[in-house]
Amino acid sequence: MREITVRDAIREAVMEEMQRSPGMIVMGEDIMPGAFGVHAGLGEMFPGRFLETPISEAAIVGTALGAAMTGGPVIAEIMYSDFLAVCMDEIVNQAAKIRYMTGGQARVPLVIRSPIGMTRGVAAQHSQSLEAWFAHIPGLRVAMPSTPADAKGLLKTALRGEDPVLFFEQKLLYGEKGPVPDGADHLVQLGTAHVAREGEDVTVVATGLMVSKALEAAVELQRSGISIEVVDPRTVSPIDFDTIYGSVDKTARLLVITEATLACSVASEIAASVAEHRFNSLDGPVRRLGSPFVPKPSTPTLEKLAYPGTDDILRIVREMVPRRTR
Amino acid sequence: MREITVRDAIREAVMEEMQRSPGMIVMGEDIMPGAFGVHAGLGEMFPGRFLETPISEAAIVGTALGAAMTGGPVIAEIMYSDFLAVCMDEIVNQAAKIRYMTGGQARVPLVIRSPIGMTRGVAAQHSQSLEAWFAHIPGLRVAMPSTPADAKGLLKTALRGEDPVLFFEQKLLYGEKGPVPDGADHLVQLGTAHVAREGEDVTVVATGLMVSKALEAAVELQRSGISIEVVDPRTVSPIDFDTIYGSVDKTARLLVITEATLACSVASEIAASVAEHRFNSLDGPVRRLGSPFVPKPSTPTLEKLAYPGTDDILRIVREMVPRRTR
Amino acid sequence: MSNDLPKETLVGFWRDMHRIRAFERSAAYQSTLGKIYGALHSYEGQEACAVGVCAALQAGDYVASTHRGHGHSLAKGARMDRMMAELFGREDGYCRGKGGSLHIADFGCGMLGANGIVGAGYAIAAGAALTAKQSGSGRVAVCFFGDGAVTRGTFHEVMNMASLWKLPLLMVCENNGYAQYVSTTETMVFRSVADLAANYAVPGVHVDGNDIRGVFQATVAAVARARAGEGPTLLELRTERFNGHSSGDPQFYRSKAEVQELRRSRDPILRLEGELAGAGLLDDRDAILAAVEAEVTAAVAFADAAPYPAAEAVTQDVYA
Amino acid sequence: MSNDLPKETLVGFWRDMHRIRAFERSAAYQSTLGKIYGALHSYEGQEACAVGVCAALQAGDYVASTHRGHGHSLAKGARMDRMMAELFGREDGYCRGKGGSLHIADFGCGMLGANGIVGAGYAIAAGAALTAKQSGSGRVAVCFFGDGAVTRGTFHEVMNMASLWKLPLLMVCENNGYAQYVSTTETMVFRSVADLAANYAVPGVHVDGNDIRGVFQATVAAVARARAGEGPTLLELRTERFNGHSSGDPQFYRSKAEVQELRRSRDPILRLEGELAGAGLLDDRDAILAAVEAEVTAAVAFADAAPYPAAEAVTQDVYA
Ligand SMILES: Cc1ncc(C[n+]2csc(CCOP(=O)(O)OP(=O)(O)O)c2C)c(N)n1
Ligand SMILES: Cc1ncc(C[n+]2csc(CCOP(=O)(O)OP(=O)(O)O)c2C)c(N)n1
Ligand SMILES: [Mg+2]
Ligand SMILES: [Mg+2]
Repeated sequence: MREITVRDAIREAVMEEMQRSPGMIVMGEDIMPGAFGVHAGLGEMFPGRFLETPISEAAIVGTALGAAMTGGPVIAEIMYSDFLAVCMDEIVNQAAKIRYMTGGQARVPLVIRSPIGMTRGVAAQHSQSLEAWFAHIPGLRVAMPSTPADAKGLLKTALRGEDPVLFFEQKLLYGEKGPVPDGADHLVQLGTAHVAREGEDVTVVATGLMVSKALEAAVELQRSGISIEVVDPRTVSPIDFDTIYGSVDKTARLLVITEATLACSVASEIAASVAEHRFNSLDGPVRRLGSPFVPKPSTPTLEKLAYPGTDDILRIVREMVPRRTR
Repeated sequence: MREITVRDAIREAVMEEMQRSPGMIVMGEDIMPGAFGVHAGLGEMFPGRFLETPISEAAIVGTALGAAMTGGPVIAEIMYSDFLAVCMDEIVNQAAKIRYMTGGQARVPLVIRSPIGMTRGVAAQHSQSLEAWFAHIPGLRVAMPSTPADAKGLLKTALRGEDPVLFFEQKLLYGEKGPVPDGADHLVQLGTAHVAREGEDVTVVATGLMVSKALEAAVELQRSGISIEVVDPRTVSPIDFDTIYGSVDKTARLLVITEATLACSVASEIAASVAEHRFNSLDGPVRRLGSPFVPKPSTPTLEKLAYPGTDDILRIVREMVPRRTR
Repeated sequence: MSNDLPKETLVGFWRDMHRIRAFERSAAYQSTLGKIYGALHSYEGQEACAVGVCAALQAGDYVASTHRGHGHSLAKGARMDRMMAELFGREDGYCRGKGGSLHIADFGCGMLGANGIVGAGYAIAAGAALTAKQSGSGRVAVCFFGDGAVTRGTFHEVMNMASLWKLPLLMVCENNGYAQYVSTTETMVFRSVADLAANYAVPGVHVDGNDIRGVFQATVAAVARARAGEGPTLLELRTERFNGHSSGDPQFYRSKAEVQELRRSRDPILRLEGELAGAGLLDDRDAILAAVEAEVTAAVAFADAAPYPAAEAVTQDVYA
Repeated sequence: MSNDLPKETLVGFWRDMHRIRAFERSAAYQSTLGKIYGALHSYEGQEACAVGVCAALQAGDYVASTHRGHGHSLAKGARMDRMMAELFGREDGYCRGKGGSLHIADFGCGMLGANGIVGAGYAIAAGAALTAKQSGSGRVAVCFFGDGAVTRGTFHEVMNMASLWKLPLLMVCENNGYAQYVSTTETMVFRSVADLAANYAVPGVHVDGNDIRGVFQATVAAVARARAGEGPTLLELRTERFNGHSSGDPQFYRSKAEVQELRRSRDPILRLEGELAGAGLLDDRDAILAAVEAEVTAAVAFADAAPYPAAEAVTQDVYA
């Protein structure tokens, strides 16, 4: 299969869905070439359908919502997901609720694409992972792809749906390559996890960038005879609990990893759900790994301490697996 | 001890702290008498210190923050906590982070008071319990008192601190009475749970309005020989895990109740933490009870289905306690 | 009176304003009977705004409304019985009882929803206007909002964007002088909302919102401009709120006399009625009133008879 | 040239602008060496704005800044060495390396912080002005912001509130014509920011932001008004951004020639220098330049020598 970057996979999804749906539009700041260059080259292909906006995120998302309710699909691009804090009303009080509040009258084919998480030194207001806010809210879907194929397939599915979707793109993954099926029919259903690596001893559930850290750790752990199963939920709302539960039934041990701070995170949700619904499958405590409960510092020496790393995964998994099974 | 309502307890806290700190101000919409009448009568006592604002929540919280950074203490009152969605940047990207981002230079004696949760029929945009959003964020404190004494004591402590505090007041509790110590020195430390009722069989952790539902259930369960211990964390950031763990060590069973939707909630956080740190104390799965994953409907027949009720507590606790111990 | 508009139009205005008022009074009464569960924000006093504006619209045009939205819905074409059923929280209400007064919507007639968040409607209306523009449908979108809502920053964000993109949008401020219990002269330093339009290279028009002819004519002009691709217009309709902010408001902040005087001198229905009667155009008066009364009675009966939604409805309509 | 201001003042302006430029150039160079980790937003071209405004302030006055904040910090009185150390991510930086360029603050000199969120500074400055007013301290607060930031609704929310409350606030727009890679003529339908003040019953003043005398004098007037309790002033300083938006911007959206022409004709430092030299006032030129150079060199040495924060710092400064 051809290998393309996450950036190109997203660009392809946008391009193909623009071709498929003549009513589709995209709005945002510096929309050409778009945040992290995702739209490069698309402007000329679709004249009048990439709308350059003022720095007015509340109006961007609100207008995108109104357009989606009456037409669509619509992509609203928000340059850094931290900026979603200025348009939470439009997302949570409006987009998430309009279908329910109107007794099912509204359809909302709206996708909010936004880069998330870690980058170099940009500190507390440009590095957060706030997906838990949205996963907390009924009416929203939340995607966090970790591979080019998933990025493309999930975005296309999101654009063909009628629910508002938060589509989070990990900044450090844009340049990562991976195999992506040819053709315009590659879809990935929201709410379906992917077992990124099979294993026997510990189920490691990880999202976004943390999937690659878990896979890195897996290789290292294999050397000392520990086999971990890496499950990537791909969407954090809904969460594919069946796949997670099935894996825990097999391994009897769970570690959940998130780049976000742990308190009230998606990792806590998964850990709590397993402890509630698969208590009897567990051989030991559920474990969680997330960022320390601090804003992100700028300086590199502290920054690396403010995110979970592969070393943390190795340490925790080794604590989890009793020596006899190694 | 004298019995006063939650409303009066909050009014007393505001009054006493206004007297104590001549620099203290209060800002918000319809500030006299304030949301749910909390400030009744205070305007004349403190001329020029209750500031009536336009309908501009972002400016209210941002201005309150700037005032707190340079003076304070400041209360910003936001009429319904759902409206916090329009000022999340000011709370999360600014107030929560300014101390850290400046390497400790900033102090932020800012309290955002806001009514939260259930009321009659006001539907999806006036009934949410979004405390988990704030508990997720380092740099914030989040209080959710369930009694007049705690409301007064926590608010006074919050106003004497230098960290931004979200102070959530359950609308249906304003009129509830309870004993409150006399005098201006009644303080309750943030991060200290209260054991609202001692018991042996199940630890029930509940916040806000859910505390009274748990206490109601406790009486009923006692009749069938089941004794529950009701723990009210009082603040959901920080959470007093010591008290919760201690109770679980005793009872070996945990039910966590929240009025919020469960996904990524404070209830999930508590359940996950217990499953992680007290796995070996547990005799059975942790259980959670929250609102169904739907926006709040207006009509009374559906509304009552959209919140957790005492019946749900009874059912779950009965499922948790094996017959032999009854 | 000037014979500016045909008799049927004027009499229609009068009837449609009456329908709104009769609906509001009936709803208020039903609320005292305990049949309506949530709070109500009465539109009484502002009827000429909704009716005058919506009379200048087509069925396919869009309206985004506010917490004070009953008048907008009725004027845009919503059925009174399904509205009453919504207030009663019934399955046959427009929103299956899930929205209630604060969220009534009838997408079928282009009414995109009342809104519980002040200042949230601007962008939704602009988005509908954007769809109209991109698709070339020729539709326009109207955003109703109160004077208090102008201090939300979203007003300015949308004014700028809508003007830049020349969206077919009408921004209609119903300036009733109050935001909840506070006179907006205390919270807005500017005295004219319409004048804010100039910043955005958009016409800003002052209209007496209780003069339905003026409202209608200003809207016709704004709609023509929008359909011609010339962009948005800001209309400021000066009007009055005859009741408290919402059903529970005892109005300590203004005197009974003030309200009585408003009801006497600033009633948009009485005003048109006087003009029509003076010109001998109200020969159908009693028949019309009887028909309105019958419609309201039927609406209440419909709502009373409608079932509450079944329990399973609570989890429906969250996702597609 | 007009002998409007004393020699020391004018020469001081010239020196202070130089300090900023020298700092920016040094930082840009250090960044290419890999010593600075995050992105930088250069203030080159806009020096007259920061220096002219801050020269009219007292030490106790407050400034809220933007992502393009180095100039504001230096002009308000921050030390160059601790600023450089902050960019280098060191413990001796103003923010212990935790803020970096985007969040430099020096509360000791009233600089309340750069800000990574466009449009977030307005209210913070207004709050500082509110403290000044409530306490009667006589202080004023300045909010610097870009032209792109005017389309955030928070601008209007704060203008209204500050005018209502007659806050001692200066709203200072540095209009450099761009928001990131887009000309703001494409995203703002209004051509004048200063004119927006009229809505809020506030003076709006247009100033050539590269004419430091004009900037200073306009600020002196606004400060006097603020201290007299007459409320806010909006200043629009028309200026130029000599570099790309941030350190990584290749500026595909404008030609090299355009930038060269700006640097030739619109340099605020060259402009003052020409005037001063023409009037024979720049006799100290070389000594001043040498002193600035020495300060920059010392700042880099200081930053180089400063330690990185210890690991435990990562969890400090979250709560009091
Ligand atoms: C963002 C937000 N802030 C505050 C409120 C509470 N609130 C509801 S209606 C209202 C007053 C609105 O005044 P105006 O816009 O003039 O409309 P009117 O009620 O006069 O029709 C307020 C403050 C809200 N619903 N949303
Ligand atoms: C709310 C928000 N939206 C978008 C951005 C991304 N951003 C950073 S600077 C900038 C352009 C700002 O332009 P302007 O205000 O004119 O300041 P200048 O860079 O020209 O000094 C943008 C869009 C942001 N930081 N915050
Ligand atoms: Mg009003
Ligand atoms: Mg600019």
